[in-house]
Amino acid sequence: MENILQLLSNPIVSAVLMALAPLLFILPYALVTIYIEMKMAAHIQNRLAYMQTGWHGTLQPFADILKLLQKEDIIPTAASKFLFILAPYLVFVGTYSSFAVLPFSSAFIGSNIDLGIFFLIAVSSLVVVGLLMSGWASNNKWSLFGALRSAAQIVSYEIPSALAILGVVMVSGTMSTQEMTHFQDGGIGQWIIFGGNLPLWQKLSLIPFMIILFLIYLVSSMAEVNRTPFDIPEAESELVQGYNTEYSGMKFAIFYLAEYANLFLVSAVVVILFFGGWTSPFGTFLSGPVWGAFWFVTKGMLFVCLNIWLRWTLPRLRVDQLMYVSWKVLTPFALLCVLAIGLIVVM
Amino acid sequence: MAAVALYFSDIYRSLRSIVIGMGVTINQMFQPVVTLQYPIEKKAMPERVRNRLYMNFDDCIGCELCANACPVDCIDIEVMKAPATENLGVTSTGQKKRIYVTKFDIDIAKCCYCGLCVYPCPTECLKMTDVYEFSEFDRHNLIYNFSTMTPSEIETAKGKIKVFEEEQAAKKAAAAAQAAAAKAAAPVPPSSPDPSSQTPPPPANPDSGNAQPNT
Amino acid sequence: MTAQEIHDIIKAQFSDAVLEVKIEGARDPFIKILPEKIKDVAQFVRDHAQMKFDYLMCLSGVDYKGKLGVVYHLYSLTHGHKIVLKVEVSTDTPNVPSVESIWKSANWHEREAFDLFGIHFEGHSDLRRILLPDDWEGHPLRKDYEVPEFYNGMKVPY
Amino acid sequence: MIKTTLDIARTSTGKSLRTEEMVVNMGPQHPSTHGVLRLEVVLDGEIVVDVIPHIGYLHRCFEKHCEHMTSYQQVIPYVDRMDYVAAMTNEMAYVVAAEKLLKIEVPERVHYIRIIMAELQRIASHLIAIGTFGIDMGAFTPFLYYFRDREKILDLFEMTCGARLLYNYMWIGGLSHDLPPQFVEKAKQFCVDFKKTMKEVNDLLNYNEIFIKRTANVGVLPKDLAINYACSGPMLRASGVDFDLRRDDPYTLYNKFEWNVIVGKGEVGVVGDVWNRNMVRQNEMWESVRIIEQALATLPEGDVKKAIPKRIRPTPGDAYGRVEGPRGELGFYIVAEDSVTPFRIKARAPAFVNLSVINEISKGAMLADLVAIIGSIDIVLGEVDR
Repeated sequence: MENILQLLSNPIVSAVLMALAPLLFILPYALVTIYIEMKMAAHIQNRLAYMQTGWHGTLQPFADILKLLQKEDIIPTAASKFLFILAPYLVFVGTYSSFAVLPFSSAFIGSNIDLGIFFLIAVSSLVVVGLLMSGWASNNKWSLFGALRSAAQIVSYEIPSALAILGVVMVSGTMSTQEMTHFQDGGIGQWIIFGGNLPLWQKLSLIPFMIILFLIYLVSSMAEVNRTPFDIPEAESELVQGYNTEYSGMKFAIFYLAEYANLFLVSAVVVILFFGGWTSPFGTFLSGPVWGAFWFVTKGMLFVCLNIWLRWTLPRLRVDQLMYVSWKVLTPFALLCVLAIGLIVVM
Repeated sequence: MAAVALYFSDIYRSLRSIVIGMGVTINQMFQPVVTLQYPIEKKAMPERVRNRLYMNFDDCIGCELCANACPVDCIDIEVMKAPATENLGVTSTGQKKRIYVTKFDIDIAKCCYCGLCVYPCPTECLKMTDVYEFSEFDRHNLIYNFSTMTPSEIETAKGKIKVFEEEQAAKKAAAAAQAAAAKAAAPVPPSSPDPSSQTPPPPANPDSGNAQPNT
Repeated sequence: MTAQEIHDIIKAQFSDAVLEVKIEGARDPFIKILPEKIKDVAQFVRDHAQMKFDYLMCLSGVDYKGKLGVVYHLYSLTHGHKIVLKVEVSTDTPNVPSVESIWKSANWHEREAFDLFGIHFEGHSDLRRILLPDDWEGHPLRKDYEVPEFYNGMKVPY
Repeated sequence: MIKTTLDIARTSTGKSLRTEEMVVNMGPQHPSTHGVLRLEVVLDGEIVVDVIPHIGYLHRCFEKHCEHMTSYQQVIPYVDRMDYVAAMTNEMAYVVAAEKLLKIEVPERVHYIRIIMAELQRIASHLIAIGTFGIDMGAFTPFLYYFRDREKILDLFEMTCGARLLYNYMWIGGLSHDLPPQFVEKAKQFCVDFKKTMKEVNDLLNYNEIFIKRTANVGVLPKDLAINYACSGPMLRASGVDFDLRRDDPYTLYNKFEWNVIVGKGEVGVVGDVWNRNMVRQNEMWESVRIIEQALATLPEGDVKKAIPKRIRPTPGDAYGRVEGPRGELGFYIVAEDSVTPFRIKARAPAFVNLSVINEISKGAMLADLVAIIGSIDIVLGEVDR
């Protein structure tokens, strides 16, 4: 017993354990989200989706994963082998390391650093490197197209999303994600989308800007995770499957997992930035570390569902229109909002 | 100025159409599903459905009209004309059978389900059923043999035909001899028609140059 | 305009190019044109103000057993009348001037006729096989075409 | 001359920046080529410099097969397989040509039923066209809404002739079956239900701003070019040419009904762009529903098999019959000699002719626009390659 405690208090061991904890969340989350996505898509389209494996097909995601695990892992002859193998892991690492700064509850955060949200912006860009790598290493023109498109897209949308985050940071006065959540503690009225816990006149004048910032961040986060209407890097009707055309088996599964993990990541960031993180919407009612985790995941999943809903509703943009939206619509609006918020906060 | 107005109206219309689209999809989400859980639930087939071809061999008179009508040649028939003395029975429609059908194969893998073979059949022995699940692991299993004649029966039939032909030939020879004896100067009658020919009944208007309506 | 009037105009312009005409009793009245003149006639009927055959409905190659033919079905969107032009060439030297420069729709139709009948359209910008593979031998819709036993070393009825 | 980024780079810097164009094979296996079409696309970045279509991957020797038939009737199952999403109109085109060749007059009821079937088939085909076009644009859901309604049409067909896709229903001189008892009622019900779906998809797809941005002003086909390329059907009408064979070269009793020819008006872009092509299809379905409703209301009695000839042996000669298929002018040129076998059948496939214009209208577009253009032409490769 004492040995175990000693082992746990070893900084390296505890760091490893803390690092593995989000994985325990991501894996079941991905399975659930795959299920939800399929079911939502199906019901939107008057279908039922899978019904045969387990009750209403609940075991189907497991079956899918098993299938992917068993599939032959093909590496094209002309591919650059090392980069080809490295790319999916790099994509996943980029996403996964961002989970370090997600405050799941008041008691759990991977790493409560002061520059939390800044770290998140920086690290999640690592995904681009992985995508470029996979596209180039596949030695497939469609993959290369997809990779270049996704690089252009993610880099462009970093700017409005960073500006949106900047606006929130100005309101909350902190970059630490945990601090930011504490800032919003105390019920639905304290959430940053409603102005946080600032004086009333400031809150009221902040609300319209906050809503715009929220929309900007929502749109650019959708672009960052390559979801419809911004899924041009993997637009199956244009680029076959984009950067992951040549991937199969486990490597494809990792891309898939990274995509879903990324989806939750950006939804969680929306929650942290605008919707109070792990705080309960009812103030102190149903609050506490465990309830906190519940609220955090629930709110995150709501935004994941919103993403799914949009995906099965909207057509896809073209690459130049994508750039138009980023540079000519989102960025100017975000800049204006940041300016206005700055003025309001300073006054 | 117009450009600015366009810029803002674009944003407005985009947001509006997104909201409208989401309204449509969320509304559909609560509509009843239209799909069937196929192997468990099955759709009732309408009366005229055309699926697997079925052939009632007892009624076949070996006319080969179906094989001629088939656009993809999936019906393979071999027939032998039976001796006139042989009684092959009658079909359920009352037609007398005169031909041994030694082979009646339908290659259902080739079949295009057009139903053209069904219409010309004089005894209505071919029909398209509502069975649509008949996949096989071996392609050869999709060749359906409908002929009920066993090889030994075919041999017997061949023997009978041979005997009959010989009898006929003998009769002809006898008749010829008789005729020759009766009228030594008279010309020899033409030989008997080829017994193996099995032409289908002649078409209604063989020498018509143009299409003739039914009535 | 009736087919007779169309014929009269063409006849007046190209008296030596009109070989045969069938208007009475034909399902589609046609005018048979001397092959060498077909392009001029086509240009003429397209640009003539009264005819304005601006729409080439169909261009078909036909093998008349020993002779190859090309049939042009023309229609005028302006006037709503139609006419059929036909040319016939010998199988040995199947050269017909291309009408691609007059009606662009002839481009693929002529390629198809070249592909399946071996009719050579002179002046066509891109006369390649269109439906069959580039290495196919022979022109399958000719009546004397025999199905090859081997294609690229593979036995054909496998 | 298309201004590529290469040209821009040259003119702006004055230096010769050497960049290379990329040649990409789009197809034969590609999600948005609607079959086995192969496009050799020369790309400068995302911009299409040249498109070279290669067809023939689905060539099934339709014309050669026809010359080996033992009767004119046997061609009909093959005709079905030419354009497998609009088999009824194919049959209609063939029987119209054959009846012209044989000089057969068919009873009025046959005409009415043929019109109902052809219009239902037009709706079914346009549903696929718009649905798959939506998929090309990234919107998957409208496709399934339209397929849901297409199933109802196929159910009607199955009830009538026993097949869902390849019907062999229209015969030379008549029809293989008369309408089943509940057909009229069910078809009327379908018309009512279908109008609701069309409105929904208009909201969800056709008037969606993203969709409009993707399709308006893209792949513009000018009027004179459309005529010169002999484009037909929605493609021609979207370019502003008011021409519909059903009205302008009536082949059956279409002039008895009240309906409009839909012409592209350039509501959100210019006339002749991708959006107009799609919208002409969408609005044509309304007109088809109108025709069906009228035909169902005034369906005459009669024997549908009365005029079917027992044996078809036309006098030598040739005939070209054409109908307005969902994709455009579908014509069959039949040459007959004194025989029961057709001497030569040439199919004038609308998709074949419409596709030939792709090189002309996709230069200078972006790769994603090329997908939109292919989708808007509404090709069926079975028909292109025959």
